[in-house]
Amino acid sequence: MSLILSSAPHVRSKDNTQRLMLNVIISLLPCVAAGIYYFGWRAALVVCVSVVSAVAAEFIWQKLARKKVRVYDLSAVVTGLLIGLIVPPSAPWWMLVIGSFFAIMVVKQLFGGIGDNFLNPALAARAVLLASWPALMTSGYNVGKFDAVSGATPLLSGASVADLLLGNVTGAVGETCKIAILLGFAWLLFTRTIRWEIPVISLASACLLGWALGYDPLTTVLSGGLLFGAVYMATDYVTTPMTQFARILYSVGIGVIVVLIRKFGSYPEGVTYAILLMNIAAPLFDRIPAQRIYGHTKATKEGK
Amino acid sequence: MSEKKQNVGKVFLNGVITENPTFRLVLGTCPTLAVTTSAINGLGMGAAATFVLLGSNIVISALRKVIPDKVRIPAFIVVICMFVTIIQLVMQAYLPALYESLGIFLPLIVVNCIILGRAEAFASKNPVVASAFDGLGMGCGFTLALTLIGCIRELLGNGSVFGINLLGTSYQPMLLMILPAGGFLVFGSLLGIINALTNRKKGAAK
Amino acid sequence: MKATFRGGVHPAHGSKRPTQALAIRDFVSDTVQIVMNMNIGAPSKPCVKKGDHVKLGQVIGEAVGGLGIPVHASVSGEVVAVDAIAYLTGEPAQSVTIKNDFQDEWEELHPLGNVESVDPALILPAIKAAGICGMGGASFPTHVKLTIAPDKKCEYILANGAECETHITCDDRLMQEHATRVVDGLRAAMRALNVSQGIIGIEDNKPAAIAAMEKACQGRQGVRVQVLKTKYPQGGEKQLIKVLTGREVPSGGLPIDCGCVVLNVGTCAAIADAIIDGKPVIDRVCTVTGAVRSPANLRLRIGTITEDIIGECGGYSTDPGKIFFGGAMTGLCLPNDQLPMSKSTNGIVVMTKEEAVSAEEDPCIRCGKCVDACPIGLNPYDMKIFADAEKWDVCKKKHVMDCMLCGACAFICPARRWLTPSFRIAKQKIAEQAKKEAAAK
Amino acid sequence: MNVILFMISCILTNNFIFNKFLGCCPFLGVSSKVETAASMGIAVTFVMTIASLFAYMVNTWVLVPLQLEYMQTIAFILIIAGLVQFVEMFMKKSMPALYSALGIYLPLITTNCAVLGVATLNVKEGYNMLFSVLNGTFSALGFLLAIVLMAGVRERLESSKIPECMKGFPISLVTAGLMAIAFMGFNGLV
Repeated sequence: MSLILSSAPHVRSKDNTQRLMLNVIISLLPCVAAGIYYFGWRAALVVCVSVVSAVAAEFIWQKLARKKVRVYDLSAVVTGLLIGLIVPPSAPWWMLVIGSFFAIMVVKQLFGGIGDNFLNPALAARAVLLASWPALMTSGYNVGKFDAVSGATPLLSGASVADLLLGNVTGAVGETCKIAILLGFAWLLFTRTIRWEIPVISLASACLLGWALGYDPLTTVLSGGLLFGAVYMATDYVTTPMTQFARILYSVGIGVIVVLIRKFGSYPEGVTYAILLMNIAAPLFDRIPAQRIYGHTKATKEGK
Repeated sequence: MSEKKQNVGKVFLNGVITENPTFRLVLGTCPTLAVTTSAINGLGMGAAATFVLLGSNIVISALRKVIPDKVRIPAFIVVICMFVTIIQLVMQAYLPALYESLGIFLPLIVVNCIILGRAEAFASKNPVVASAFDGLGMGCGFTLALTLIGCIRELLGNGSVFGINLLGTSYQPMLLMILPAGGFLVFGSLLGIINALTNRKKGAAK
Repeated sequence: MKATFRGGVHPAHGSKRPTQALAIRDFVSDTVQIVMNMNIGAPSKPCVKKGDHVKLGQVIGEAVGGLGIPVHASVSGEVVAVDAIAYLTGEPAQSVTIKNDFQDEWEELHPLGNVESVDPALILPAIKAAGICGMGGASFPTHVKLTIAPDKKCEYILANGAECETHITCDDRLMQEHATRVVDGLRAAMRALNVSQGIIGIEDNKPAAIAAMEKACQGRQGVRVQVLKTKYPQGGEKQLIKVLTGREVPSGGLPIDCGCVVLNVGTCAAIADAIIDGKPVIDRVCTVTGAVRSPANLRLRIGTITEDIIGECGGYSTDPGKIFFGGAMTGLCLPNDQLPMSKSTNGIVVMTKEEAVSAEEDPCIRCGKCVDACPIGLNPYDMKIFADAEKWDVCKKKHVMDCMLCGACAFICPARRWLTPSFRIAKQKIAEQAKKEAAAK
Repeated sequence: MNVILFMISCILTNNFIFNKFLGCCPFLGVSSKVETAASMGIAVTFVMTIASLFAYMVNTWVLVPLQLEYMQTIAFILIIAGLVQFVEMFMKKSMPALYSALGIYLPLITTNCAVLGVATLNVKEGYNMLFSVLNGTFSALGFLLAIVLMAGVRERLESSKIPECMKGFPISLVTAGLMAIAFMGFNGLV
């Protein structure tokens, strides 16, 4: 009889990396569907190109670097999907390919692959595209149902709450339909893939500051990419702080910077940058000793 | 290092390749990043720095036995400063456009670690001719690196090299490349690629 | 109110305990092999030799040193071997193998009578003489635990009936079937230390045990049952103390440093047996489950061979891949099924080949689940980085010594990282280092 | 209000590192630990504030009246070198605790191009005394912010599986590039 000898524990929870990523993919499906409904076949194309090129980038890098090919962990699929959902529906294919390759190769693999990137790859890719081809990234929303609408900007202030909720406004492929995003959020919470704190606190702080600066609180939350960013981007495991207190700080930071950029900055939307900036600050937040360790009291410290 | 006869050709090549100040020693990063938005700026900056390096190396080497050890660093800086002021005035007079685009990085050659570094490490210990070639080599290495980075950034960010359009009018320039962030990314990636190539060479040699 | 602590996990296997409804039944095998190092501390010294006839309950190993406990024959019969055995942990130890004559001829016993009327001064010696050590798995000698240093004061004695480990139901059944014995043992310990408060903590997934214990506590002085939320590691000593008394064991200290002593309910029952009947530890309840044909809660004589126990449970249901003593979160693996169980073996779990394969370590995705799960409040991902780099001093600074190796972080980790095993090594290395430094001085 | 906006722009929008490439050498060289990075940043803030003030005074009251503007560079670098020496001595005597924390960074500051850069910039932009000093202080605070954030990220990178050829300067530069991208969010904030 040959028995396996190993150190405890002998059971593991069912959630593994692949499964968590799959949960995220499932939660993004409503957004993809809404994008296709509003923007037509272009949206489907945009998402497909992004996903395929992200996976290809991951595969090519891991082959070239002679690393274990880990495409099966689905993290590249998630990155590709996210990129496809945060660009305008008319984005040209080469831009998506460059974005995906930048996200996977530069932002993720150069730093050591899954788990080692310090920025959210999809958002960093969006920031790069926005800086490189500002014209292409800030126009070209008028496809599909919005063919006839001209001159609309993603942060349309005149839209009604119902339109905002349903996604009956122009915007990036997946960011417009808030109901789809909320569905995805519910799924992520239900499967315990993410915690509620980061989205809720960042939305709440944006809401409060927006209100203080004279915005309508509800519109603040529902317009632009804030909801999408708060649910899918800000909660990216790899780039968020690890401890509870640091996570709260991080979430508040996102909400505040978003509103500040919207109000004072030259970009119409600040979600991308707000989250990237907080990603950068996350390692510092993690240094704050937030959790009290069992059995460590002031008395024991002084005793030493 | 003792004052022995050095092969000037070797000294020159050492500066250009073996100890390339930008790619191997990673000195003088500020101008490397700041002025390389186009190939011509890179070349201009490189040339200016080469002039200063050459001049300061010659003068410091000539004066190396006169300058007291204690005040050598301030003395070096004054010498360097002199040459920087000369090149500033010359450029302002004859190349006003380049002078404008290099901006404050021209006077900042004074605090470029390459120049002070060579003065300290080489010129103050070696005869005039060797120092001159060291300055020239280092300067050329610096110029080469700056021009290369400038070419890449200009090509990607503007579709041209030295102002000559290479990629045609349908090319959509990647503006990021001529923004500050692009400088960091291109320089970092180039360093990585050079490291990878040298590592491979080393591996092959073994 | 259901009390609980911060952190923790819910191992899925914990909810499925097929043996919860099975009554304890006796099993006596024809040979037992009793090892001499069942306790933390020096192994006992065998005092019988091959060919001797021993009676049930006769001392066959003498206590050695301050942490030593005597070992008793768990069957009557002939000693067929006294030899060394490589047991689960630590150094090879002596063992005594006895061929059972099935006469169950008892050694003369010295019962002390009712726990409420016995002279408190006689309780501790009786516990020591009965060879009782922690039955929950830690196997710390009970009489040592109950010997309080003069500068310390014990205010609470806590009976640990949480049984938060996966698979195991022996304490659950013991509380259901022998509730009075558990309370008697707790009372004896309380009287020995002149403590007025005794709390029995039980997780809320054992309603029958809770009911039985509450009934047994009625009319007893100073004892009560506290229902706990079902969560791993609710039965960890530190967590139990925090939940039941609101106190915390100081880092690096013992429960008594915050005025508490924690006894497993099985230990309580053994104390009651020792006082009321004068009976030493010759058997214990043990859950046998997993890939066996008919899982069971068995009352086993100490030293019963694993193979015999599996046989009693109908044999393996499939080719076994892994066998471990204890629950799946902290259990110790067996190299083969020829080893005997000991006083602290509360469960024997057989895993199939498929279940037994341990997953390959993936890169950490920094999900933070380990931080949320740690019942101590440590940062496992952070400690793991430095444990992998073998920077033990940094690990120490990150408080790896406070880690109780409960396995919650490793259980929850989606990247299947071997967190707990790394920390076990780190703790060993740091302890070795400290020993070296002490020796150098 | 103007002043406040100016301060914010110095820290965030016109960040010395991510926007102006001033002080890159210490930014890359002294950013492997958060504590040392913070010390360096504080020392730089200290020197840059005083250097801005002195450079302004020398320039307006000495160089300009004497029509010696072409001597600017040499004058400024001498001021800075002297100042650093003086600060070092002063600190050693009167603030030994601070000196032991920052002392080793002070000599490095002489060749930090951010210091000479801010003095030169002040003249070039024609700032008055208040704005010169503010520019010095708050640009330095921007440097402090950048170097501390960088150090935080780099500490994290220490345990990352970075490809061999990217270790050291290359990955630091790429990191800085990505951080610069994120800082672009502050564009037009003022």
